[in-house]
Parts: sequence; C-alpha cells; structure tokens
Amino acid sequence: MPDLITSIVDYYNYLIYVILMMIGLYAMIAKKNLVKKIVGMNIFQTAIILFYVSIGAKKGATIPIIQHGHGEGAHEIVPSVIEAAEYINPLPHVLMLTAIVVAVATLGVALALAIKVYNRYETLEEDEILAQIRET
Amino acid sequence: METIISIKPLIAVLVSICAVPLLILSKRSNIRETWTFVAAGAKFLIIISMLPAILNGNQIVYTLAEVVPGAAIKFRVDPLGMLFALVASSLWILTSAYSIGYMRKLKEHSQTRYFCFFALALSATIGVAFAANLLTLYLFYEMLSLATYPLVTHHQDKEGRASGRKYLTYILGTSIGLLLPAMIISYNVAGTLEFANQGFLAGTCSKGLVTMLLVFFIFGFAKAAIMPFHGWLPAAMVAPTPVSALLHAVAVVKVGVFSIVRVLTGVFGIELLSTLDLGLVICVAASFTIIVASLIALTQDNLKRLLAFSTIGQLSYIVLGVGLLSPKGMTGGILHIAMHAFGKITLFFCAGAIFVATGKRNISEMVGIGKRMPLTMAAFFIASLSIIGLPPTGGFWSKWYLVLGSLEAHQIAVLVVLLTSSLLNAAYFMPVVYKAFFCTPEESMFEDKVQEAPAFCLVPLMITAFVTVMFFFYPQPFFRLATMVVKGITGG
Amino acid sequence: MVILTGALLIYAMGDFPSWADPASPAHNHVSPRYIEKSLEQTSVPNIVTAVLADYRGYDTMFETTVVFAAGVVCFFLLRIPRKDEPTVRRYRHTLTGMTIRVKETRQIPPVLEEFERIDTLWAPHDLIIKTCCRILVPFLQLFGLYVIAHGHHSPGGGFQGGVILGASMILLAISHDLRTAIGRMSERVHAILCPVGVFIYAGTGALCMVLGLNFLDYGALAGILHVDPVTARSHGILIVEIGVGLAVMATMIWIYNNISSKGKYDEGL
Amino acid sequence: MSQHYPALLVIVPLLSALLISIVGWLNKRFCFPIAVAALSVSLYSSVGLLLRVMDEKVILYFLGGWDPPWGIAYSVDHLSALVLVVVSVVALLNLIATQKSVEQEFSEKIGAFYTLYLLLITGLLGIVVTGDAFNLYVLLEITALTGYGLIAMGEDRAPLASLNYVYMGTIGACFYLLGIGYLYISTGSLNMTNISSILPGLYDSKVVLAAFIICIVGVFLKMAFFPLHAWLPNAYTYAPSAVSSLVAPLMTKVMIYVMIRLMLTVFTPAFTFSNLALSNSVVWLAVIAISMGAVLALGARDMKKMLCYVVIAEVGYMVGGAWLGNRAGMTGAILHIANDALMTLCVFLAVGNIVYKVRGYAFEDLKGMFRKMPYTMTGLVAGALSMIGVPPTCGFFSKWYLISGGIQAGQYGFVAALVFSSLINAVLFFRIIEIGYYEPFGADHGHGSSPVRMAEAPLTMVVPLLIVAGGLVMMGVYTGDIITHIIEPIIPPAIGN
Repeated sequence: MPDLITSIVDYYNYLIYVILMMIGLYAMIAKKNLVKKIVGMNIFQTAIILFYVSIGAKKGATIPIIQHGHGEGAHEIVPSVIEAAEYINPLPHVLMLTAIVVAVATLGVALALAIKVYNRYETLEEDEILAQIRET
Repeated sequence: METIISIKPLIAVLVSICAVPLLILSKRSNIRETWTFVAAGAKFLIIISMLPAILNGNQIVYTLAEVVPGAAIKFRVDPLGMLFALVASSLWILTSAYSIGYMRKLKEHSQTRYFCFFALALSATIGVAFAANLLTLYLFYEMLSLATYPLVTHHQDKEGRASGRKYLTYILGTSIGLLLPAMIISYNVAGTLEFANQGFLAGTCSKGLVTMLLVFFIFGFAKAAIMPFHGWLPAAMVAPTPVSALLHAVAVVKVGVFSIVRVLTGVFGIELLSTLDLGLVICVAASFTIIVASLIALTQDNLKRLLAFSTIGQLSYIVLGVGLLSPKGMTGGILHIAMHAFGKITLFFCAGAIFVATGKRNISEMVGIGKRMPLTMAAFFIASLSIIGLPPTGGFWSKWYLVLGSLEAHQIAVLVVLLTSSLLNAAYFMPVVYKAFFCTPEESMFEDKVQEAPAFCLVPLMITAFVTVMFFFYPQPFFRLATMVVKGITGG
Repeated sequence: MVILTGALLIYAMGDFPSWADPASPAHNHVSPRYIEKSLEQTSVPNIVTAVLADYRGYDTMFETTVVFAAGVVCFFLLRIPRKDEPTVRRYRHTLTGMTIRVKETRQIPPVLEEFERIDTLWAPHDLIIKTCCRILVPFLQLFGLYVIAHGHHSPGGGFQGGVILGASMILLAISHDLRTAIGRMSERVHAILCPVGVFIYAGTGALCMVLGLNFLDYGALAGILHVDPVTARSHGILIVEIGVGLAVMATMIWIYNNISSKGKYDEGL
Repeated sequence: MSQHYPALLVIVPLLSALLISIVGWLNKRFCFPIAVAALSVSLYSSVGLLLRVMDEKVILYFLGGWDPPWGIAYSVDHLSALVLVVVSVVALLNLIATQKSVEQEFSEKIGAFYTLYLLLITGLLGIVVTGDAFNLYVLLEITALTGYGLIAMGEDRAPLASLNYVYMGTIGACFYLLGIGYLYISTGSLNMTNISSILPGLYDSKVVLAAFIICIVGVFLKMAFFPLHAWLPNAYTYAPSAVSSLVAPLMTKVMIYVMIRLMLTVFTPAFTFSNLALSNSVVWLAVIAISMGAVLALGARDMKKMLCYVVIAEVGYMVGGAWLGNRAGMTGAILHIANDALMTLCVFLAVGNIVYKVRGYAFEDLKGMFRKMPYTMTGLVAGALSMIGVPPTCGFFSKWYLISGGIQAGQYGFVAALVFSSLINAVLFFRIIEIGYYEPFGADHGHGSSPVRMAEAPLTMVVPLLIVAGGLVMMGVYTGDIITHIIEPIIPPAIGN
C-alpha cells in the first residue's frame, strides 16, 4: 500500500495527464456536437503539453534563465561555471511552445471549418447533419 | 547449336506496333491498308530471314531489360517459337487482305481502331512466340488479351458487350488468379523463370507442389480453352469473322496452347512430368475436352459456333500430343499447331465469305449453297478434310503422328479418343458439305447462279486451302522444325 | 477504446523515471549541454530562447509557418469578397444612441466622430468599455514590444509578444466593432504583414546560407553586423524574434477577423 | 551550391509560398509561374540529392550549424532521396496539370490556393528529408493544416469531411507526438539516429514498446490504415479535383515512408520484428484492409469514391509488405511507394480532366468518353492497368515483390488478398472502361457516325497525364535498376530473406 502511494506521488502528473487525455479522447469519440469535439481535441493536446512539461521538471532547479547582471557589458560577466543541475530542462518547454502554437493553429482551422459547416447545415449536431445529408 | 545475339526478334515484335501510329495518322483508307500490308510483309520477311539460322540448329537471343533479377524481358528464337511465328505472321498477311474485303463490304464502323488493335495483337502473338522466359511470355499474353478485347467487342452492341465481359472474365480472371501466383511460386522455388530444354522446376519442389503448379498453369492459360475454361471462345464468335479467323482460330487460342506446350516442356520438363507421371493428368483433361467439345459441336446450327467448338476440340489435340510425353506424340502435337491453323482459318474464311455474300449464318440456311459459291465450298471441303485428318491434307500428318504417339506411349484409351473424335469431326463437317452440294433443286435455297464473295475474301481462302493440300505432299519445313523441337526437349 | 489506450499509457508509466528526478535520462543526455553552453555560444541568458531560436531554430521557423498557414487557411475558407453591399446603411449617433437609416442612393452624411456605422439594430454600445479599452490598447502594445525585445533576458519572445500585440487589436475590435479595427489596420496590411514576418525569419536563414554557412547559422551575420559570431547569433535571434512577433500578431488578427465576421468583414461580433 | 540541396529543397517552396501570398494581393497572374519555378528548383535539387546519395551513402546537413543531437540535422539516404524525387515529381506535374481547373474553381483566391499548395509540398518534403523526430511532427502539422484547408474548399459536403479529417488527423499527430515524448523521456534525445544508437540498451523497457506502438498507431491513423480509414474516402472524394490528385498520391505514401523510417531507422529492425505477435497481427490487419478496400470499392457509385477505396487497399499492400519482415516484402513496399504514387496520380489526373470537362465524376458521366476524350481515357487505362498489375506497367512488379515476400514469409492470407484485390481492380476498372467504350452506341450495331464529338481537355492537362502514363511503363521496365541501385542499399542486412 505505501509503495502504491509513493508511486502515485512519484507519478501524479503523469496520471493526471493520462486522465486528461482520456477525457479529451472520449469527448472526441463519443460527443456528437462538432464544437464539443473541438474542445475535446484541445483538452487532448493540452494533456500532452502537461506530459512534456512534467518531463522538464527537475527537483531543486530554477527557471532556465542564467543569472546575470544588466546594463553595459553584462554579457561579459559570465558566471564562472553553470551547473546543469541548477536549471530545469529547457528543451521540453521549447518543444511545448511549438506544440501550443500548433494547437492554436489547429483550433483556428477547426473553428473555421465548423463555421463553414454551420453555414451549410444550420446546425452543429452531427446526427442532424447526417440526417440532412441522407434526405438529399 | 550456337547462340546468336541479334535484335531481329525485337524488331519482329515491334514492327506492327510501329505501324499503329501510321495507321492512325493515315487519312485515306487505302493508305491505311497499305501500311497494314507493309507491316505484315515486313514482319513475315524478318521472321523468314531468321529461319535458316534456326534450321541450322542455332538460336537467336536478345535481352531488352533486366526487370526482376533472374527474369528479364528477353527474346529467344528456337524451333518451337519459329514454327508458331511462321504460322502467325504468314497468316496475318492473308487475313489483312481478307479483312479489307470483309470490312469494306459490310461497311463496318471505326475500321482504323480495328486495324490498329489487329496489329497490336499480332505483336503480342509474336512476342509470346519468341518469349525466352515466363515473365516475357506472361507480359505478351496479357497484352494480347487486352489488345483483342476491342476486336471481340467491335460491334459495340449489347451482344458484344456481354461476350466482351465473358471474354475478359475468363482470360484475365485465370491469368491473374492462377497464372500469376503459379509464376511467382515457381520463381521463388527455382529462382529463375528462364525456359530450359529440360525445365527448371526439376528437383526444386515436392510432387504435390508440382501437381498444383501444373494444374494452375494448364487452366491458367485459359486461351487454350481447356474445359471448363472454354466458355469465352464460342461467346467471342460475335466478333467480325476475320477476327474470329485469325484470333480465335490462330493467334489467341494458339497462343494458349503454345504457352502450355512451352510451360510443359520449358518449365516442368518432360523427365519431371514422366517421372511423376503427371502426363496422365494432362491427357485426361485434354481427352475430356476433345470428346465433349466434339459432341457439343454436333448440336450447333450457327456455323461459326460450330467452328468454335471444333476449335476447342482441336486445341486439346495439341495439349494431348504433348501430354503423351512420347516423341512422336509431341511431334504430332506441335505439327498440329500449324496444320490446324491453316485448316481452321480456311473454314472461318469460308464462313465469313458466305456471310458476306449471302448474309447467312446458320447451317440450316445453307442448303445448296455449293451451287452458289462452288469455290468457297470446295475450299471448305478440303479444310474440313484436314481437320478430320484425312489425306490428302496436312491434317493427316499431325493426326497420324498423334496416333503413333499414343501407341508409342501405350495409351490405348487416348487412341480410342483420337479415333472417336475424328469420327465426330466427320459427323459434324460432312453434313454441311453434303447439304451444300448434293440437294435437289427444289430444296436448294439459292437460285442456281454462281456468285462468290469479293476477290479480297475469296483469294485468301483459296490460298490457305491450297496450302493445306500442299502440306500433305510437302510438310517441310514445319515437320523439320517439329522434330528439332522434340529432339531438343527430349535431349535425344 | 479510450480505456484501452489509457491502460496502455499507464502500463508504460511503470518504467518512467519518477517525476522531477534529476537523474532521469531526459535531463542528462542533451539538455545539460544547452544549459551549460548556451550563454557562451549565443550570449543569450534565456536558455529557452536560445534553444528555441537557435539550436532548434528550424523547428521554430516551421512553427511560425504553421501559424501563417492557419491564417491563410482561415482566409481561404471563410473570406467572402464583399459584393453585396446592403442598399440600406444604418448609422448611430453615439451620444444619443439614436440611429438613422440612409438609402444607398442618398448622399451619405460625413461620418463624424459621433456617428458610427452599424449593421444590426441590437449592436451593443457602451461608452465606458470603449473608452477604457481605447486607453488600454497603447499600453498593451508597448508591453508587447517590450516582451519581444526583452526575450533574451527574461521570459518572453516573439510568440508571447506577438500574441499580446494581436490581442490589443482584437480588444479594439471587440470593444468597438470590427470595422474600427480594420480601419486601424486594413485587411491587406495584416494579410501582407503575416507572410512578411515569416519571410524575415526564413530570409535571415537564407541570408546565412548565401553568406556561405548553413541555413539559419546566424554566425554568418557577423560579417554584416561587424560583431563577433557569438554576438551575431544573439542579434540574429533578435531579428527572427521580431519576424515571429510580426507574423503571430498579424495572424491572430487575421484569424479573428475572419472567424468573428464569418469572412464578411462587417462589424463582427 | 550542391551541399545546400537538402535545405534548398524545402526552403525554396517555403519562401516562394510566402512570396506568392504577398504577390497574390497585388497581381494574381504571377502566382502560378512562381509556384512552377519553386517546385522545379526542388525537383532539381532532389534529383541532385538522389545522384549524390548513390555514391556517398548518407548526406547530413546541420541546420543552424549545430551538430546533432543538439541541433536539428537533415539526413538523406537512398530511401528519403527516392521518396523526395517522387514527391517533387508528382507535385510539379500535378501543379501544371491542374492549372486550368484551379483557375476554374478558385477564381479570386488563387493566391491563397497556391500558397497552401506550396506549404503542403514544403511539409511533405520536410517530413521526408528531416532526421529529427520532433521536427517531423511540426512538418506533419503543416502538411495536415494546409491539407484540411485545401480539402475543405471542395463540394458542399467537403467542410464536414475535412472537419472529421481534422479530428482524426489531430489524434494521429498527437499520438505521434506522445510517442516521441516517451522516446525522449527514456533516451533524452530527439535525433533519430541518436535515438536508435541509444535504444539497444532499452529494448525490454515498457516505455519504448509503448512509444513504438503509439507512434505506429498515430501514423496508421494518418495513412488511413484499416480500421482507422474512416476519414479518408469522404475527404478525398469531396475535395477539389486539383487537390485530390495531389493528396491522394502523396499524403498516404509519405506516411508509409514515415512508418518505414520509424521501423528501420528509429526502432531498428531487430526491435521492430522482435515481437512476432505484433507484426503478424499488423499483416493480418493489412489483409483485412486490402479485402475491405476492394469490396467497398465495388460498392462505390462514382469514380472518386471508388479510387479512394482503392487507395485504402493500396495502403494495405504497403503496410503488409513492410511488416512481412523479409527483404522481398520490404522491397515491394518501398517500390510500391513510388509506383503507387505515380499510378494514383495518373488515375486522379484523368478523373480531374473528366471533371473539368463534364463537371461530374459519376459513372454515368463517362458515357462515350473514349470518343469524347480519347487521350484522357488512354491515361486512365494506363493507370488502370498499372493498378490491376498488368506488365509492363510498374504496378505489376511491386505486386510481384509483395507476393513473393508473402510466399517467403508463409503469409498466404496476404498473397490471397493481393490476388483477390487485383482481380477486383480488374472488375472495377473494366466496368468504367466498358461504360466509356459503349454507351453512345444503342441497339443499332453502331454503324455510321456516333452522336459524341471529340472534346478533349486542354493541352496543359493532357500532356502531363500522358507523361505520367508513359512514366508508369518506364518505371516498370527499369524496375531492375531501381531495385539494385536504390532500394537494395536501403534495406538493412538485419532483415534476412
């Protein structure tokens, strides 16, 4: 039992991201409303972002901006040695910046499409649309 | 026995393809038909020019491209292929002449397309004849199937459509469904597809596999119309008669049997077949086809359908001859390729001529036609003699050797089959001739004045009939080629 | 199916290194080098920026391209070229809130400060919000510029700044109406700014290539900028950040305009 | 300049896409020439790459001058070079061939159209050329986004189809991303070759296995591999003809490439084929995919739908071949990427021409086509023969390798499925050809002139089509050389016979 708890404590972001992802996936598969599907899609992507960011986390480390003075010639005063352990892993953040942007772009396109669909069928309920298609 | 590298085979194949654009571009029909003749003549001459080398026991080889390791697009001219090529190319000339007469008289539509695909079909036929390996053979086999489709369905009416479907279903279905897997399997077990005199499958795979492959191949070449895959042939008789004549008496069906002979000798090899005594399988299939086809032919009233069924029977003679696995039998079978070709094309020409002159299709309407078209019917008579296998016609020799072969192989059953079928042949041909000539004036359906088909139709059939007779007295060079083939494959 | 996927993921979690464990391979293969070297190699204290715009600058370029693509797609899908002008235009006198209808044929009154064009009668009209936002917008934009420029030293950079800039315009569009926003920045302008932004980025890369080094190798710019390669990298990063900022801002506005007005570019929401 | 080929190849289309989107606002007439120029450049450089790869096995290009795994590196080997050439050829030909129909369909949005077109190609080329797992994801998204947009501009059912495509595509891409994340967490690297050098220690790790499965599933989604194919038919059917003749040949094939890249480069064959249960089940899925595709295609009532299902079946070919786990199968799969791209392009272009002329692609619209548009129909027939697998068209030879691979692996179900689908293809295409060949002639024996007059599509549409048709035969004849010089070096010796 305690080891279960410890493992949960160790892995809780991962657990949470899995749960989030499941929610999103469920919304995308089960929901009939197109916009709800889009929302699900976003949750899905966010879950992955959470996953990556949790990879980046590092105990006892700070944000990856190197301490340095300001003003003239600040760049020359480089701290003698930079300990990798002091800063968290920057790479996942970089990747996620990309992923976020991609998510936003996808969202925009998806909304545009949804609007187009709405203009055509006057509804966003998938089954109603299918019914209309079957009639024609 | 030396090997000559020469591009001639390729040219022989391509010459009629090259003619196609000329045919399309030529404005007036006369120019178009001139081109057809030029192409046909050129093809024939090229092939003749290769004959002496072959008769001296050499073979001519040309490799186009190595598409798959171990299987190139490659041509090899050997006696068997030579024999077949000779038959096909020489008959193309006659048929072109004939079809000009036929098409013009009946004012058929889109004749350009007709001549183009005719040329294509011929290229494919020669390609099959000269194919050096299974891949090349398959390539041209398929090409032939596709090139003949527009010819079979030339009329583009309901009937043509139905039979066209049937044609493709049988031919493509079998070639993709049976032939292709068989080919790839044998490639995977043997690592090559090159035809060898003793076959390349020997000692590579178990008896069960060999038997399966054999069945696949025999029925895969549905063009050979071995039952139960014969249905397309009668259906294809809706085509214009020249098409039926060349393609369904000579090119297509002969390509079928030729391929089977090739595969039996070049892929399996006689030893393999005889050691596993698989010859029996072939014989049974062939004999069955022979008898049944002849029986069906008895019941036909439409002349062309009758000829079709007779063709089905006659083709199986060839397969049977090879299936006997005895030198004489094979000689007979291979000879029969040539003999039957000339005989049967004559018959088709006659049928066509009758249609052109009188518009009659059915035998029952041809009572007394001998008075109307004596020459045609005389030719018909000679040709039918040849098919039955009576002297003085070439058919006699092939039949004779088949009989000898059956004795040599101690296959009395086969002998019986041969004799019965000859009787049946007589039984379905003679009445036609009899009715044509010997009938009282009142039951004759034609007024008593000679009126033959146009010369373009008449002359070719006279020639072929004459050739049939000539073969009786002078069966060379086909006989020589056939013996060479047999010598080659039996290693004797 | 959902459950099945989840099961697979959780099953795989068994072998994860525990959370935030400094010893996990993710922290010990590539990233230490970034952390330790980036300052001396690019003279950019903000490692994220350094990695984003230099080490993995190529990703970022395509990321910008993705944004641009999204903008183009929205335009491509939704934009309806304005053909059918309504014959009747409505104007509202902002102070009194009374509206007047003007036939197209008639001569339109000069649109003064206190007149604004509206399409629907229920178009909201709230002086307080409008004024506040109008005051807020310039500060927003200033902040956006700061974020872009200061990305080297503090959290921030092209994307964040660009989003803020875009948001300022969008705020304007929401608080007033789309026409006002478009009046400030016409469609053609932001539609062209967007590719220009990406072009700055890719062009810088191409310039490096022309100068003989690999694509996006800002070290090549040293010759032009008369600085040592390391500083040149930092300058190069600044340039591309600006490009990114432009592109993101323009695209945000573009997408918003198209989606909010269904491509009609009328008064919008 | 030749050392910059890998970058040029991708950058030039990108830059010119931006250029077009600017120029599009000023003068529409320049859009098309710019696009043609850009794609010609990338074609030129991809061919150059192929030639260079021939002698110097692998070409690396470090973007930003950072050597991997810290920077992003392009790595071009035979496989990617081959696919690059295919992609750029198809893109260029299709661009030229569809110019007229584009003008017809998007009169005032030409600028946007060509921008998206070029961005799509940029993405595809980038996917093929990149050596960085995450970079691949970004490019994947570019391709996807532009694809959604282009597809959605089709008929009135297109937006819905495209929206479903968005959902499916996003899930697929996200799965891929997730898989990369799993790889990263266990290896700490994103560079493909680097990952594969680290992996061997971790073959038994559950994370790696999960990463593999997730990535592959994501890619399957993207390539519409059965049972994840639901989005494809509608999306490709209702897309504008100019677009469907671009995406149908390229999208799925590039995804197949990604799959093979994952199988061979990222996860080495030793790992990929270690789990027999997995690979066998995939092959069986492929069998089902092929048969289902064939059967559904039989049920289709118009040409585009039919072709879409054929595409699904073809995907089954390649996936199955790749997962057979022997040289012949892999060779067949890789060869089929090129061949299938060409023949799909061929048939879709033909359909595009027909749509351009008669504004429809139902079977009835084909009546009398052989008289009306003989050249287009010639192209269609060539493509059809290749799809059926009639020599000497290239379709035959890839099928040849796939079947022999199936035989060697003892997967007779796969062999049977291949034969079955080629039979079905024969039925499908001859049904079309028959309609085109007969309809104008009624009961009257067809003598005399027929009502139909010849009305061929414009030259710019016909010539590329015929070029492709000729290319099919050329590919077939030179299969031997392609295999010995390009495909053989790709397949690692780890994959035995």
